[in-house]
Amino acid sequence: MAKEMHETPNLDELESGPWPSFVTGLKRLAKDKGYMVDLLGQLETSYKTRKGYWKGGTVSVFGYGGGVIPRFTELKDENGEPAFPEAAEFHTLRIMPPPGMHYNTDILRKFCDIWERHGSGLIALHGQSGDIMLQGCTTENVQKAWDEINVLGFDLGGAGPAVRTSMSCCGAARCEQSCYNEPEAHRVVINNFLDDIHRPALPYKFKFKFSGCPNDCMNSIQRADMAVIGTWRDNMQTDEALAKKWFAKHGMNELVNDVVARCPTKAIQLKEVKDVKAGDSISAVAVSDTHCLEIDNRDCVRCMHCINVMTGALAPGKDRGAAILVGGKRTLKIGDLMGTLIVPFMKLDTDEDREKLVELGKTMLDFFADNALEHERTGEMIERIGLVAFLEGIGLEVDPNMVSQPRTNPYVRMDGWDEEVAKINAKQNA
Amino acid sequence: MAKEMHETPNLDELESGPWPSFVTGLKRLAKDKGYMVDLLGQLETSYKTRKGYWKGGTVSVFGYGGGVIPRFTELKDENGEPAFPEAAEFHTLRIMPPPGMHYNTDILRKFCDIWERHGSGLIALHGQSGDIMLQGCTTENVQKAWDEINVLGFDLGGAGPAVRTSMSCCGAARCEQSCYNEPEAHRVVINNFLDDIHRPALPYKFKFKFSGCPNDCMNSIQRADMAVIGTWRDNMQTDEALAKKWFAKHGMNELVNDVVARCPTKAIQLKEVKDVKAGDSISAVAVSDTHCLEIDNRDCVRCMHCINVMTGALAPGKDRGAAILVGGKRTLKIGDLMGTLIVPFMKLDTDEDREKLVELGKTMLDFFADNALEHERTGEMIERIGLVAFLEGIGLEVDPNMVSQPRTNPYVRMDGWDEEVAKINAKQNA
Amino acid sequence: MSQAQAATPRRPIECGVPDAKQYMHPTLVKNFGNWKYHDRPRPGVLHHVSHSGEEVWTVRAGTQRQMDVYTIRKLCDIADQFAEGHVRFTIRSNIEYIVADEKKVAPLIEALEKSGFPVGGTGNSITMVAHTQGWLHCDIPGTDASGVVKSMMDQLYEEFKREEMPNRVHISTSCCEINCGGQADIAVIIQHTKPPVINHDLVANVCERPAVVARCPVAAIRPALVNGKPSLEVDEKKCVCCGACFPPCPPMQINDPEHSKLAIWVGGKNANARGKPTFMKMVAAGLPNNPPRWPEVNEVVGRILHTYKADARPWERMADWIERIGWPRFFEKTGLPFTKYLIDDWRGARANLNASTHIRF
Amino acid sequence: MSQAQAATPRRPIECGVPDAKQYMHPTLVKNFGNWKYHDRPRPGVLHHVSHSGEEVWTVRAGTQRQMDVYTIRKLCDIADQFAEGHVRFTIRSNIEYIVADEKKVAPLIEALEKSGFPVGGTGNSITMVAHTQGWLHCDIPGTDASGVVKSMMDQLYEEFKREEMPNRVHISTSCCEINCGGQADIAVIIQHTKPPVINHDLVANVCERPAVVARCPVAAIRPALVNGKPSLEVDEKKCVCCGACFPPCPPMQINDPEHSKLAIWVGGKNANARGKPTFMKMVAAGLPNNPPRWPEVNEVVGRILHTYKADARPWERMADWIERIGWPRFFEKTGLPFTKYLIDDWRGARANLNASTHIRF
Ligand code: SRM
Ligand code: SRM
Ligand code: SRM
Ligand code: SRM
Ligand code: SF4
Ligand code: SF4
Ligand code: SF4
Ligand code: SF4
Ligand code: SF4
Ligand code: SF4
Ligand code: SF4
Ligand code: SF4
Repeated sequence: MAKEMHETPNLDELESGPWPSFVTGLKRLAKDKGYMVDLLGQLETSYKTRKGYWKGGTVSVFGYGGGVIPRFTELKDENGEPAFPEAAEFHTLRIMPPPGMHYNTDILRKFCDIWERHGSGLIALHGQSGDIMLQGCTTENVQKAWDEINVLGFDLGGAGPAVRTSMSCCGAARCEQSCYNEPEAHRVVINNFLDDIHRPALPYKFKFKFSGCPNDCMNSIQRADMAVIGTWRDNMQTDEALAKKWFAKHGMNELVNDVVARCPTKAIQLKEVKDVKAGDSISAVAVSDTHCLEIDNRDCVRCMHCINVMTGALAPGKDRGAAILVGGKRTLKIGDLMGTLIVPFMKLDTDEDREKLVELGKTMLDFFADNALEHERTGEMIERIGLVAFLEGIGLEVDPNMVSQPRTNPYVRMDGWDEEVAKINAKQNA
Repeated sequence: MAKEMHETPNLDELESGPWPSFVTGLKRLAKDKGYMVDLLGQLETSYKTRKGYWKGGTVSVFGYGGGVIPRFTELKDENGEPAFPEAAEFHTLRIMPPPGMHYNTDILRKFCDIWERHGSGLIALHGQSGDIMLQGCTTENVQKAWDEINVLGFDLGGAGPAVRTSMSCCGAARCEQSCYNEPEAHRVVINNFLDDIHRPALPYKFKFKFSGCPNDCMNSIQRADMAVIGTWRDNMQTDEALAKKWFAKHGMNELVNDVVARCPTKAIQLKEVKDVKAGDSISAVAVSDTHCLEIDNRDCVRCMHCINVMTGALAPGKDRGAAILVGGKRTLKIGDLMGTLIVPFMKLDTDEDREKLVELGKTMLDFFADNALEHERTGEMIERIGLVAFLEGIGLEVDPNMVSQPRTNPYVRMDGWDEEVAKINAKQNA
Repeated sequence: MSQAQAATPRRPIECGVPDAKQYMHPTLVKNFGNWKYHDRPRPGVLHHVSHSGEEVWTVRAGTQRQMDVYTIRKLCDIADQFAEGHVRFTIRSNIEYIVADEKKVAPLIEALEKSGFPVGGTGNSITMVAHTQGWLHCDIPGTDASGVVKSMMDQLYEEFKREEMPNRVHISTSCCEINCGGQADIAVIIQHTKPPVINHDLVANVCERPAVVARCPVAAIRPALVNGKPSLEVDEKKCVCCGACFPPCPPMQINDPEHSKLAIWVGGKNANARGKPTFMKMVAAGLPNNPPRWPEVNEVVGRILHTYKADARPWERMADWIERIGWPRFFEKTGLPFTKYLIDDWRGARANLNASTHIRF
Repeated sequence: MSQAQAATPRRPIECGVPDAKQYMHPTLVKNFGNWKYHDRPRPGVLHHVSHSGEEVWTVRAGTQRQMDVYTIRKLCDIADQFAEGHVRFTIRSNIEYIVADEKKVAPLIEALEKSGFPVGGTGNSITMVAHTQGWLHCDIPGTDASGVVKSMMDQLYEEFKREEMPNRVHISTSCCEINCGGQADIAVIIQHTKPPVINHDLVANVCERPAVVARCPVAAIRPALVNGKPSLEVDEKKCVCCGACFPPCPPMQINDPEHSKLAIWVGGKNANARGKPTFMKMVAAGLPNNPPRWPEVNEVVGRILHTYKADARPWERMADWIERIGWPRFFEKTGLPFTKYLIDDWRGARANLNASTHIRF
């Protein structure tokens, strides 16, 4: 019962070339679905006119306020009727993925079957926020598809002024750099904010992201309102066998130019074995019978570089946990923001540790809900009110790790200096 | 005819200790001058009450609008009469120094004699803007002192919304790093703006400063609206004899840690003599029979560090001149500003070269006079209107050396992109 | 709110994020948190060794992200036949097969490549481009996303399969200035060059006017009466054509087939490795929005990558490389024109100006 | 304008800046622009060698800057007797004697020191403090300058005469927040902590109200009628106590014996050597304005210098050192409290926050 295809000379061009073609995929779906024949018709029109033709609207599932991205066509003929009527509605369901985006084939096939039945058959793995995006569904079918997906144990993600779907890196599951249990932290945190995900009522969106170490494979520093990034407090670990193996393969030039010279703080030095320092803050490992790497961990800022290059030979310490940064976002209104460090370190080993993380998130979100302007992200809010006001609002103490440098201007009202100093001294003596 | 001294227990404390004491100097003057007895009286009062007692006013010399800083006492007794009547007026004459602040004893003695006759006998060498500050004079005597000083060949400096007195470093007179004729550039530029110095009519002050190299011994980058800082375009010069002498004294560790490792761009490398690269942009010098320093001048940013450490062994190139930065200032209103690079290089060898510098200064000052708000410095004006608008206003082409990085936000109106590209291409092909 | 409802609506089970362990490869579960080191036996393959001595091999392959169910089922078939039935996806829509037996690696690679999925994207390769919606689905796009990415990855195909770049290369594309694709070593983003064209008849019905006014970063929008109806007016001199007013007010049409251009940005870096994370910088603009293959964009991207590949030292990301050679040299080597538009004049612009005599000649 | 006039006023000769060569030491004139290198045979002495082979020795000595004519004449006597009749002054009010004959160096030094002028201030010493006016002459000072400097240099006397610091140390002091003393490795500056107290009776006569309103960096001042007279009002919640309103409007008394405190700043650097120039950062505040010797200020300055001397590597200026060890360690090692006031919240504050996971433990 194949519907006749529209001409798609532009899209056809995208079937050539070696990279997997989404057009070929769309055409394959169109073989069985008139819906997708018309979708191709509208997309080809966009390629011709260089215009988009979707508009939003309101579609949701029973019981939730968000999670569906509604799309209605604006490509109309002279009578105001959709030019490609079968594809007049093309909604997306955002489904939260498992942490680390692990699947077995069984569950993936189930998704395919449901989406073939009720939707377009087009699935994006994944959206930039991490959602399984089931793309292309009529208003009528949204609830049907959702009902079947929900019972698989999956839930809708965020959209609108809500807590959003989150991502965590592969981390502890397969990565030696992992500094905490990312999937568990991810799941516990997000599952404590389901109401804020499903019933959008915040000033604007709020994103959590989870990276297991400062390599930040989740780009969390720039794309999360609250970024949880693994790090460690004690000395780096070393493994002499792996260090020697690395050196044997790469040699002195690479050791000097690619490792030692690239340390941002010169914390890592090449030493002759006989000259190596001992001390509480020193990690040292021989790379040959004569030479040694010596790291002064007090100077190390945990950038990861040397560990990346010499994986296993150098490794994060044992006292692991995470740093928290707040306020990352893209460009709207004031320009891109990186997250700002507000917690240099917290342990994330136990359920209680994770409970503290959830509490911090809650405090932050409450403050955000009460203090942000409409359509203002956390980063913009902090920019407006100042970091100190934010810290006071959520009850955190200041720490010099929070700044790249102290203020360079005198424009501050500081009647309370003595009082602050007294507080600090009292705490130090306590 | 010594007037009786007031009690000065606070100031007396400042006579002890090894550093030369200004109090001892003031007391010495007070031996002959009641004027200074009373000055000490007022100053001691300030030390007691921790309050200042001078207010401004208007005092000037015939024909000029600025250059005198008037001071009238506000320390009055119960009848509203000055508490220290002889020192009720304590004006300062700002006199422009010779470039580099060179003097012979003859001229210094003449200054002393004049100031002993007409003023307090207190001279500051020098003010932070470079003036010889003749401090302490009555309204009546200002013109008298000035008449005698002027005929020595010295002129009043700037005050108020005017071009200000300038400073240039020792430079070519005694420094091997000098990249242009600082005293001459200083003199020619300033002497072309005498009207703007003597008759304050600008939106606010405007300072020129002249440093012979990027060491910037005149702090010009942060303290001048227009900073003229020497630099060079070609390859660094080297001297093997001095290089070997340095190495013999300091050894390999210092060479590596103090020179090579501190180069901000890694432009300088330690090489074995046999491995040294040849090439248009390479400067190389042996430090021993086996080892060599190799500098890739294309990567060198002329920071001066290696040259400072190994003076003579390494030296600026031969194609010398100056870079121009604009907009440095202290903190008022928007916070401290560093100057921004607007001319990466200009020759300053000949009178015509210096004429171009004067022209640039004039164009800049005209633009400033026309566009700055009242009490707005060049740096603030540029902050307000944008660097590009300023460059267009004074007719300079953009250059990537002007930025530490291109914009990181999309908030710019760029209809004219194609036109700009066409202009650049046309110029390159011309 | 029109609810897509079944006859008796079902209350949702608010189950949230599922436990990942149920889907994870069993060797990963067993060695969870216990990995020791990894290496890369060949491009596209990671080899992780556990403190327990167990090992896994991960084979990474590229996908088109926006996949039809047939493609997904084929990927599943391959997993079932050659790879123990488990997969995971990366943040860049690459698929990863994890196997506990080295002997499975070669046949798995063969099966993937035969089915058209290139194996690569690891280490210092050019991995898959981060991907947004575009004309296929978004309500505000100025261009397509899937199409740009397809044409780009066709061109970069060999670099995906090799590890020959100085360090990993992360690219993103975005179909409007919002840039859901994010900071990257190279980003391709729409840059509008004309103010929005307002359909005044619709504003009153469709737009919450105060919200729209508040959305403009340069305060160029003010409420106005047009033909007697409440509408909005744009001060075209102030407008920076960012399109921020368009999502909350679709009658403020910002997209234009001709004047919505593409800009190229370089040097974004989110990792903390070596220097701190850096924002990307605009280096080229005015490129035509030219479907279906955007050759002008691809030419510039290719040129930048080529220069980077030839000139950067090992481990230098795009940002590190440019920091070493300096911006004047970057523009010289890539042959890109440095126009006045690239000089920052936004808030905090000062920090991007050269406040020093550090100059490259 | 009250002109200080003679009977028949003389028109000024607008001669401008004099030619320096008439005052320069002849060997400098002869070798102008032809110097080859220099070294420092001992602290306080520079030895410059010309390409021509000629040499000069420069002996540098400290002065009190604000000098009485007797002091200047004594310095001249020494020049005439031991040093060929020429001197120059440095930007830091040190005096320099230039001699073309090495044999003159020792007697010259002896004569200077005997007369109370310490020889030093070169190379990696602590040189003279940059100096402003204070109570002696300025109309807006919160403290004195000459006095602070005298007490400071008494304490740093030995360091002036030695070259034992990691690199040169430049200090400045300033008697109000305007800070005519400028950026420095260490700066001591007044920091007011209470809003101005307004004498409303005087405002109308003395102050141009719009100009004063415009001067406030936080827009805390508004025109007001007080007791029926035009005056000004300060929103004390907004006011950051900077004192910028005081010079144009002296009835807005900002100085307060008790509440005008002293703050300490570190890490300013104007030279382009190594890294780009840097601004100084506030690290301590709330220090009492305690004449005649400001012991609390001297204690903190001494502590910072002591830590720097013990901990920094050769050629590290204050800013370079802190960049290496990091701010957390700076506060730890100096024992200074890091209070919330040190976290920037002014324009562009974002650039001063830690946008990374680079953390020191
Ligand atoms: C679908 C997705 C792109 C994709 O193809 O992957 C997407 C699509 C849209 N984004 Fe996004 N964003 C998507 C991830 C992001 C990200 C990346 C991330 O989450 O890591 C960002 C940058 C990070 C951030 O949050 O700042 C992002 C920054 C934005 C912004 C700008 C926010 C800002 O403060 O600057 C907007 C505009 C807004 O919210 O008003 C936006 C708005 C939108 C809207 C809702 C357009 C609109 O305002 O009408 C798009 C709906 C498209 C559609 O039809 O589905 N999208 N958006 C991504 C979500 C998929 C998912 O759920 O997994
Ligand atoms: C005398 C001197 C300090 C000293 O003891 O050496 C000085 C003293 C004054 N300065 Fe200054 N400044 C002096 C060099 C500087 C410098 C240093 C420089 O020129 O390199 C600066 C920093 C650089 C700059 O220009 O920004 C400086 C930045 C200021 C400012 C702040 C300007 C700003 O934009 O932030 C003011 C306030 C103003 O102009 O309104 C100021 C204002 C003043 C006033 C006029 C106070 C006032 O507004 O009433 C002081 C007069 C004091 C007096 O009684 O003589 N003074 N002032 C220096 C001039 C001596 C000379 O002529 O040689
Ligand atoms: C699978 C993935 C995480 C995930 O759960 O999805 C991942 C996995 C690994 N990353 Fe990553 N990174 C992944 C996205 C990222 C991202 C985000 C992105 O791609 O948008 C970043 C930050 C990008 C940025 O800075 O803008 C990222 C920055 C790093 C770095 C730091 C690179 C640097 O030097 O700047 C390393 C360290 C390294 O390369 O050795 C790293 C290292 C690794 C290691 C080697 C960690 C390990 O020991 O297992 C993993 C193998 C990578 C490989 O390709 O060789 N990963 N990694 C992501 C694969 C994306 C892809 O398909 O291409
Ligand atoms: C005499 C003087 C210039 C003048 O005409 O007045 C001068 C003269 C020299 N300076 Fe300077 N500098 C002088 C003030 C400065 C200043 C400004 C200041 O003191 O406020 C600076 C910028 C300060 C800053 O960065 O904030 C300055 C930054 C330098 C540097 C860069 C230091 C660095 O590593 O950051 C050098 C290079 C060096 O030390 O080898 C330098 C080097 C030199 C040399 C070695 C140049 C030469 O080859 O002759 C001169 C001998 C200096 C010595 O003490 O050993 N000079 N020098 C000034 C002496 C001031 C004093 O009495 O102590
Ligand atoms: S962020 Fe760190 S822990 Fe997570 S996958 Fe990347 S390298 Fe591994
Ligand atoms: S992890 Fe530490 S030691 Fe290693 S390169 Fe980074 S800062 Fe240096
Ligand atoms: S600025 Fe340069 S040329 Fe001038 S005195 Fe200093 S080091 Fe010499
Ligand atoms: S002058 Fe050039 S080569 Fe020497 S340290 Fe500075 S940047 Fe490096
Ligand atoms: S980048 Fe813009 S057009 Fe593309 S998906 Fe995001 S919001 Fe839509
Ligand atoms: S396009 Fe941007 S700048 Fe122009 S009116 Fe709309 S929001 Fe304002
Ligand atoms: S710092 Fe302030 S008080 Fe001191 S001289 Fe300058 S303007 Fe006057
Ligand atoms: S002290 Fe500063 S902030 Fe306060 S009113 Fe005066 S100018 Fe404004």
